Amino acid sequence: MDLLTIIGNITIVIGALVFATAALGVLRFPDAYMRVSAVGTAGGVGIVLIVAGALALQPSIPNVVKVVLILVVHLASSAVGTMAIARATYITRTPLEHFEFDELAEATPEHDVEEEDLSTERGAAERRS
Amino acid sequence: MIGVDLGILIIGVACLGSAYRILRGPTQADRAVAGDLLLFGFVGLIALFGVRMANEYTFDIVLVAALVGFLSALSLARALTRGKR
Amino acid sequence: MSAALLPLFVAVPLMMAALLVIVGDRRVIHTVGLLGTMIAAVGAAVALVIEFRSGGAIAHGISSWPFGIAIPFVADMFTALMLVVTGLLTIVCSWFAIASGRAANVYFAPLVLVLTAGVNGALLTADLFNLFVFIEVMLLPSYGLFVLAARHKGTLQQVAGARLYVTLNLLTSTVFLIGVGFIYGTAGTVNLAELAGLATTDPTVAISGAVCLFALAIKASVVPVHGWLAAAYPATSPAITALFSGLHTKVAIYGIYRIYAVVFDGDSRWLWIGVTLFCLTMVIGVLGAVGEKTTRSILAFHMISQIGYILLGVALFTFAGLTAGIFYLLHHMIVKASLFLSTGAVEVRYGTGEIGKLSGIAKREPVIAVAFFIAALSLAGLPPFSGFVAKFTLILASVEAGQIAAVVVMLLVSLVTLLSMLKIWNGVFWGDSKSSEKTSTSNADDDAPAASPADGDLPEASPSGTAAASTSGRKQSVAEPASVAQSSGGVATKEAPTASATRADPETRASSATAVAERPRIGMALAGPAVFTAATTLGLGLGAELLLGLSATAAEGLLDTTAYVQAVMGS
Amino acid sequence: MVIALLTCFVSPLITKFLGRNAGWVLALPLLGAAVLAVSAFADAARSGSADSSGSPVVQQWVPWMPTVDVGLGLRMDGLALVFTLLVLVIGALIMVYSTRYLEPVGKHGTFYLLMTGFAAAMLALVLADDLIVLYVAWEATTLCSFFLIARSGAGAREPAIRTLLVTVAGGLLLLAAVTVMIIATGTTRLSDILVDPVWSANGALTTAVAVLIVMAAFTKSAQFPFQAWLPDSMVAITPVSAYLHAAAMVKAGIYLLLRFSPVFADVSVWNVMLVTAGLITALFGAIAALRRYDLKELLAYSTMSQLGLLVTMIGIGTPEALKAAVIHTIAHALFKSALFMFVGVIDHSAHTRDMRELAHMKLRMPVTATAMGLAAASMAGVPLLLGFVSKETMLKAFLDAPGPAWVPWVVTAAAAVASIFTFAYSARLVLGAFGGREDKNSEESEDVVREASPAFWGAPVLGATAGLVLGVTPFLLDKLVTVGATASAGEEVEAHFALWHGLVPELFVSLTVIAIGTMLVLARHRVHHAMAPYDFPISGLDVVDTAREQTIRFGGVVGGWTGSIAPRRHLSIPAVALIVIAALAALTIDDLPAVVGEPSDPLDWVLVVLIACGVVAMMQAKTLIAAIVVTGVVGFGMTVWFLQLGATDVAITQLLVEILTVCVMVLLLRRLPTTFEKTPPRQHVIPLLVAGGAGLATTVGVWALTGRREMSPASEYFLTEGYNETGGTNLVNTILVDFRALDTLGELTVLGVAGITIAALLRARKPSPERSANIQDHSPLIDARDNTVFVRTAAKLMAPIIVAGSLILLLRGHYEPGGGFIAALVGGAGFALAYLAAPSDRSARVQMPYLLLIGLGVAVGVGTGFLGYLDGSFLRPLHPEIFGFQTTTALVFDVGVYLAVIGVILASFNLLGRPPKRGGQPLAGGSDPGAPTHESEVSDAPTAGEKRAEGEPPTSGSTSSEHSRDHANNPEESDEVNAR
Amino acid sequence: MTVAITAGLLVFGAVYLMMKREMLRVILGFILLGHAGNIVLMAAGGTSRRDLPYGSPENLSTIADPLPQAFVLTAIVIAFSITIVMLVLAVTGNDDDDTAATAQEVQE
Amino acid sequence: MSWLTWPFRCIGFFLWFAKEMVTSSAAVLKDNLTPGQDSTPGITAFDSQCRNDYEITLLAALITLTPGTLTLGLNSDSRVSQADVSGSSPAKTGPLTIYVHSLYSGSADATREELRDMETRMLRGIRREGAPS
Ligand code: NA
Ligand code: NA
Repeated sequence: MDLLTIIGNITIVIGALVFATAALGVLRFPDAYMRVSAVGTAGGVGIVLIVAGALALQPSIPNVVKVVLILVVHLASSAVGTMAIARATYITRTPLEHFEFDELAEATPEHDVEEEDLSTERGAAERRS
Repeated sequence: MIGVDLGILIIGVACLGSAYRILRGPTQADRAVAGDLLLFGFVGLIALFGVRMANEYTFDIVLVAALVGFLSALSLARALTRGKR
Repeated sequence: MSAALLPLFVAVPLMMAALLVIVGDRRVIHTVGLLGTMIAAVGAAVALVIEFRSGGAIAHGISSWPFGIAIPFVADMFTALMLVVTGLLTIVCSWFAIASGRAANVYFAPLVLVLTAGVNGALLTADLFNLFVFIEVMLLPSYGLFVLAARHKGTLQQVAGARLYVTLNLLTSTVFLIGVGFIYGTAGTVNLAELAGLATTDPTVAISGAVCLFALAIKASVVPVHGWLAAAYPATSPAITALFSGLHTKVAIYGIYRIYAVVFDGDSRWLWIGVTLFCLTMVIGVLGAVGEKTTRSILAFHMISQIGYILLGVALFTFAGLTAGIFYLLHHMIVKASLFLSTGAVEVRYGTGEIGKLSGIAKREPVIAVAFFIAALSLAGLPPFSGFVAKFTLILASVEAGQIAAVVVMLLVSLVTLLSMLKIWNGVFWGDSKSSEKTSTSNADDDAPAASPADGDLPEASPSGTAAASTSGRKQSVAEPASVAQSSGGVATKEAPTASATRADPETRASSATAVAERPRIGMALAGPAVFTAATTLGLGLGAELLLGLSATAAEGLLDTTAYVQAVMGS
Repeated sequence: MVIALLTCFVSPLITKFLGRNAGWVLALPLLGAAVLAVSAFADAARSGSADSSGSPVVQQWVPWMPTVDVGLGLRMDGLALVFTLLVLVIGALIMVYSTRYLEPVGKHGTFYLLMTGFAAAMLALVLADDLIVLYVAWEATTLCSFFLIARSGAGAREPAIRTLLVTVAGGLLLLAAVTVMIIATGTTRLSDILVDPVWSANGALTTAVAVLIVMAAFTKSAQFPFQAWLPDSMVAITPVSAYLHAAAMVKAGIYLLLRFSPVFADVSVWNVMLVTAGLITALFGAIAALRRYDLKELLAYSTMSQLGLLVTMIGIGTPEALKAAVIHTIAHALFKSALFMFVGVIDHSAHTRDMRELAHMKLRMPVTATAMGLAAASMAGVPLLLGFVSKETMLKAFLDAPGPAWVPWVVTAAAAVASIFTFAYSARLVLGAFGGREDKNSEESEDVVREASPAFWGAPVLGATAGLVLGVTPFLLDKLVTVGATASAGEEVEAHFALWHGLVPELFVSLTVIAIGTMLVLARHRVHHAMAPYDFPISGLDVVDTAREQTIRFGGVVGGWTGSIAPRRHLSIPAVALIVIAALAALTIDDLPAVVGEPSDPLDWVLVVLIACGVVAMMQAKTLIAAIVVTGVVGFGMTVWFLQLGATDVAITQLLVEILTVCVMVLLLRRLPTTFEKTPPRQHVIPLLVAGGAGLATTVGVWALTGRREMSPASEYFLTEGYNETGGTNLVNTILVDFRALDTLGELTVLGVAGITIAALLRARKPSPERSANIQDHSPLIDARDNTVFVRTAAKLMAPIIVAGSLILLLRGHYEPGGGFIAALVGGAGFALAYLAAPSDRSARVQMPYLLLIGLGVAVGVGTGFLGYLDGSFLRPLHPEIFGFQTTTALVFDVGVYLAVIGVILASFNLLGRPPKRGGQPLAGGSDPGAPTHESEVSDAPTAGEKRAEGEPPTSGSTSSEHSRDHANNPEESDEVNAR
Repeated sequence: MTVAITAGLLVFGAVYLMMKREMLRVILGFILLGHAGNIVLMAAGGTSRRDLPYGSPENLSTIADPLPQAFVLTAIVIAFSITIVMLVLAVTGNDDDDTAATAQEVQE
Repeated sequence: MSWLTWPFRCIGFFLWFAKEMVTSSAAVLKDNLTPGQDSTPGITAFDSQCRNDYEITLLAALITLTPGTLTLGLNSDSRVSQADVSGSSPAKTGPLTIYVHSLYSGSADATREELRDMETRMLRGIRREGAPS
């Protein structure tokens, strides 16, 4: 077993573990925003590591080119895709269950905040305190 | 190749976790984000199963899958807002 | 005909469909392209019939790949007859669709042509997977045709029917696909010639083939998987119901005949299943029919019943049985279309097919009435129409095969068939014509002239007769000099619901402001298809020998598949 | 004979010119045919052409359906001659009568057509030498009867239908008999069948056929228990009643019985059934006739009764009885048709035929009264009339009836009772018509009814007179009855009739009958009162009607089993059926071939578990988004499965299809509710059971039916020869574009048509309105233009990769994973990205002429196929060298595939994802306030590019600009134009 | 065996979903059924040989059967076409999909 | 001259970002693997100095890729209004506001500081002319 294979295997396992943390985040974080946050990172990076590790197992010039493309596409797409979901999460009034500060709510016109308050009682309570 | 098999198992378990979140919710956004992660996981699985089978076109598929994963994330976001951009 | 030309039965309609799509919305070109292609196809099919008049088969491996690799197209008498009749039906139904305004859009002609390509391909192919593909090629345009309507005039019922139709057919084809998979899994081939007789020796192939046959049975609407057809078919327009009744179920039946003959070699061990199921199909179908309340749902259930008769032929699997079955199949395609088209013409013009809402049509529309009655009697199996020959030969075959129970069922069912036909006759064609007036303007499907005057693609809706005649989609107004001559008010008043033409019945005048003059409203263009098919059933009854002889030749080809198999092997 | 058959075809023409007087002309060919028939028969008798029993025969045979050995066989023996003359002579009389019966003006074309048609059918029936022709003619008479009854007005419809149902039912029994006889004897030829040895050899068969024939004849001749239709059918006009329901059609059953008498006369079932039913009918009819006020109805019951006697005679089956049957048939035809016609005359003149009303009138109709009296007397069996002769013959036959000693007594007694009643109702008929009544209030209305014109009463008088003439000189009928009875007996029968036979027993019976009959007539009022309460509890009509209604009701129930238009039940039935098939297969197949190789890989289980979770999640999903996401899970799982099974192309395709499906679903999701409906837990049980069974069946099926054979020959060919034959290294792709290009052609057609279909669908019906999400409208994040910037930038980054990738995949498809489908799907993904990245639906850059692309795709595909003919076969790939490069037309084919796929994807995005044209929707946008209002969206302001696109149809090529001209005045079509 | 179980699972889910009332679930059921059909086709070629069918392979005994792959490709695309059609049907006559819709969801 | 150093600046930024990834990953992982939540989640409005779509997208993506931070969306109102005030050209010159969800930064200002640091490094790394003004 050559070095590249070993590196590849190790990278893959690390990537898988990073990915697993994302899954863990999705399972354990208390609100949707935190879950999205976890996915954006670990989902992107974990897969990148796995693909890189896979490249180490099947090294060839064309594959290197393809993997570079994959890295670019995947990092861009996972980040952008996650942001799209994050924004959608917010504008569809998904409650922000935990927060210490919320400058977005401050920037939202009052009457809309009122509406939001109705939908997220807990958020309103925290804001009052 | 133990790493590959291990990777497959880890990702597999992680995917099951995401699946749980998809069903459980509680918000639509939770389902969407878990779905997104799940699809990422499948990109990883494709890569790993591909190298494991010594499929010389593994990365072609992964490239396509990355693109597709992107589209699915965007679609999920669009689904959340019911078409509102 | 050179066997290498057989693919043209598929290629030419497809190409024409593509060209018409490219050409865009020019109705004249569409009409000419559609009918021209269909007539050519029928002509070629007739040539095939002549070629096979003493039996035989021709085959061609597409792209000239070797046997076992190429997808074979093969034709024998059975194929050729089916090609002729399906082609004729398509022409007749297209004619009706054009006359009823249903074809007045950019989609109709291409969809029908693709449907034709699919039907022809399904009839010609000797490769089971390719059969799956062609069934899909038939189905996709059918989904489109099912919902065709004037802009935004599609009804909820139409969509509901389409849902049922699509899902059932998808289920059917997926089951068929799985069956094909099993056949490939067990036999290692999907080529009918290579599969010949395998089901008799290898039980795993037999069960795989049974899955395929079952799928086709769903498609053919055999009891217990029959209900979908009766529910779905009346939901579309009359022209399309007629077209589908002649094509879809019949291709499935063709498939059952062919596969059972070739793959199962007519294995007599399983025939009792067929006899039982098909007798049940006759009974359940006819009972369903007699209980229905609209003309087309009655007719749709009849289709189920008659399918039992048709398939009994293959369940007997004797020379007489197959001959009778094939004759029945061909006769049924025509007579069923005739019934759908005559009641459809009434439905189109009077806006409803509901029994009780219509009456007295016979007095006003004697031509349609006669056409309907001929077809109805033919359906019930009364002489001297083709239905009699079909039923008689089938009963003869059943008696010969000792299936007395089947004979009893057939006799009883034909009595109930008559009963239900009389129900339509009594409910729609007899009686005072006044009650039909009220429904003629409201509650109308888009086919009806009264649907919407704003509808640009309805020929009848045009404000004046002259303007109407000048637009491209209005062939039929020109093509009915008889009715134009009869009507003093010209085309415009003829269709206009508030026309102030003379009213025969004073009571009508008093009761309904929307009443229409008591004179035929169904022009020859719209009545023509029904009359033509009714005449055909009479002709096939009196001149039964022609078709009977051809059916016998076709039956021989099924009884002894050597010619078919040899042709494929040599292709 | 042909003349008579042709008469019906010219009758409408004649009627058109002559109106009701056509009957005069039409009577001539019938009489002529009668003369011809007699002379032909006489010729035959002279020339000695005779059948086995020695009676002369005239015959002809024209093949009709040789395949089933059916020919238009006509054959006239003695029996046929009797009936032929009956049909023709009575027919001629009726035709003449009709000229005055019918209204002077009116449409009588169908009447004469049907009457002559009936005559022809009846003639064909009695002359048929082919069973099929016999049956056809039998049914033809039924149909003529139906129409003739039905055309008598609205009230006649129900009777017509009832009559039709009963007689058709009988016809079907006849058909059954016919087919059995044909199969048993191997011929359709009646004359051969009658002498076939099988009847003596196979008792059971003979009995079965006898029963069928008897039943068929009973329905036609209105015998118990099928008698009810006959009085019911009296709603028809009198000529019809006289001809069909007295003289001719009802005699068809008698003919049939007489015809088959030689075969079945020895079968006890035959005798028992005929005699029993005949006597019951005779008595029932006679008694019922006594209770009727309507003259016509009375005659109908009388007919029924007389037919019962005839059937009894045939049932006795002795030569004497058959002789009686023949002469009574003749006698009955004469007097009964005459009586009907007279009733018609009265009806016409007095405008009623109800005795109770006639009682108040004075009928000054001496000729009618006299002649009618004669006919009635004949019916009553009064001496000097033909009816007396026939009744004497009958009684003689009954007295000599074979079998146990009690038989003659019972039969004769019953016949005598029936005859007594006959006498009574004959008198009642005449007295009812002309007798008036000792009514106290007769001064109330004393309408005087005068005699009708001679042309009107001429025909019936002729009939009545014939009864008298032949009654006085019965020997004139000797020859006719001899040949007739000989034919029906199958042996030589000599008939000698005379007015006076001496003091034979039957004479005493006759006299007794007349005596008691006279007493009954004298005491007729008392008799009538005595019988009044005895109404029959069950009417035959009710039975028919009830049967009909119940059948219809039961039919509704049966239809209701599958009545739903919702797919669920219809879909579950096949699933259950599949389980049954699997179970049957499991029972049938005992040994399976061994499994070849190791079909599983340990890591397959990861996929099994993932897919299991996905499937369960799909079943559990309560929101649409969750369902769609987990559908993606299963789809991706399938992708990995395909990869795992060495199917790279399939995996890529699956992946792309999966995501495009999700994209389309999301387009539609906004029009659907957020969550699925909740079903109570117990409603899950049956679906779970069915689904579980189907799943198990599938697993067992796959396990048993796959993986148990070596590599298939085709597979071996592709692997070894694929590259050599096509030059392609991607063997899957070579199968797609070279070996099985036809499949692919079909597939690309399917795709293209899907695009056309959704266009048609959305044109026919607007999609349901959008439901907006609960959007935080005033959030700083709401601006779509700002917030799509990330996606747009990413899309810009990916666009070159997608375009290049799509092209590379297309070009390399023959060698490496790729090909038209995959390439186009990648391209489609690019369009999806462009769509998703756009700041508004309207500005999404997916507007392309999708229908044109679809059309081009299919055209290119088929066109490549045509190119193949250059090398001798459709779709044969060519390998031309272009600029020194070895190319293949398979690539062109792939381009076709590419175009079609892109077309359908674009169709989806354009039709589903973009708002409909604002200017192009006068109905939707103007008059329909419920239509989706995209304008409300902040960021939806059209861009410069959009304005151009909306203002005018895109001018992509000359075709579309021409369309815009075609539809300049029809803005509704504009989005369809855009599509091209 | 793994393939057989997968097929069974897919059919299980497919039939269950097809018996639901909402068109969308029925469609999802059909998507599963399509997968099942495809996996059956793959199984029909034999799942013991899984190497890629490219070029002119030397050792046939490990190469996957390319024919079912071609079948599946065709079937996938056909199923895709029909799925789109069904999806459109799901939104053009949605009276029976309305049950879960609340009043505010429907844009007036 | 600055474009000569551009590739090195790029790589330098990339390495810095990789380091950031590791450290913040560790924080998230630790929080996830230990019981309870010790996060201080909140949303911060961050006025970006990015000048074009590419820069803003990259910045947003990097924020999202960094464990613990997530870009929620973008608002250009202040930009537009500024352009409106000037009344001349529609060119957008004012700051774009990015809304960032952060988990472990403690406060909005702390988040802003971290983001500003990252943005500066990023712009220095990717702009050919060097650091932002
Ligand atoms: Na069908
Ligand atoms: Na992050």
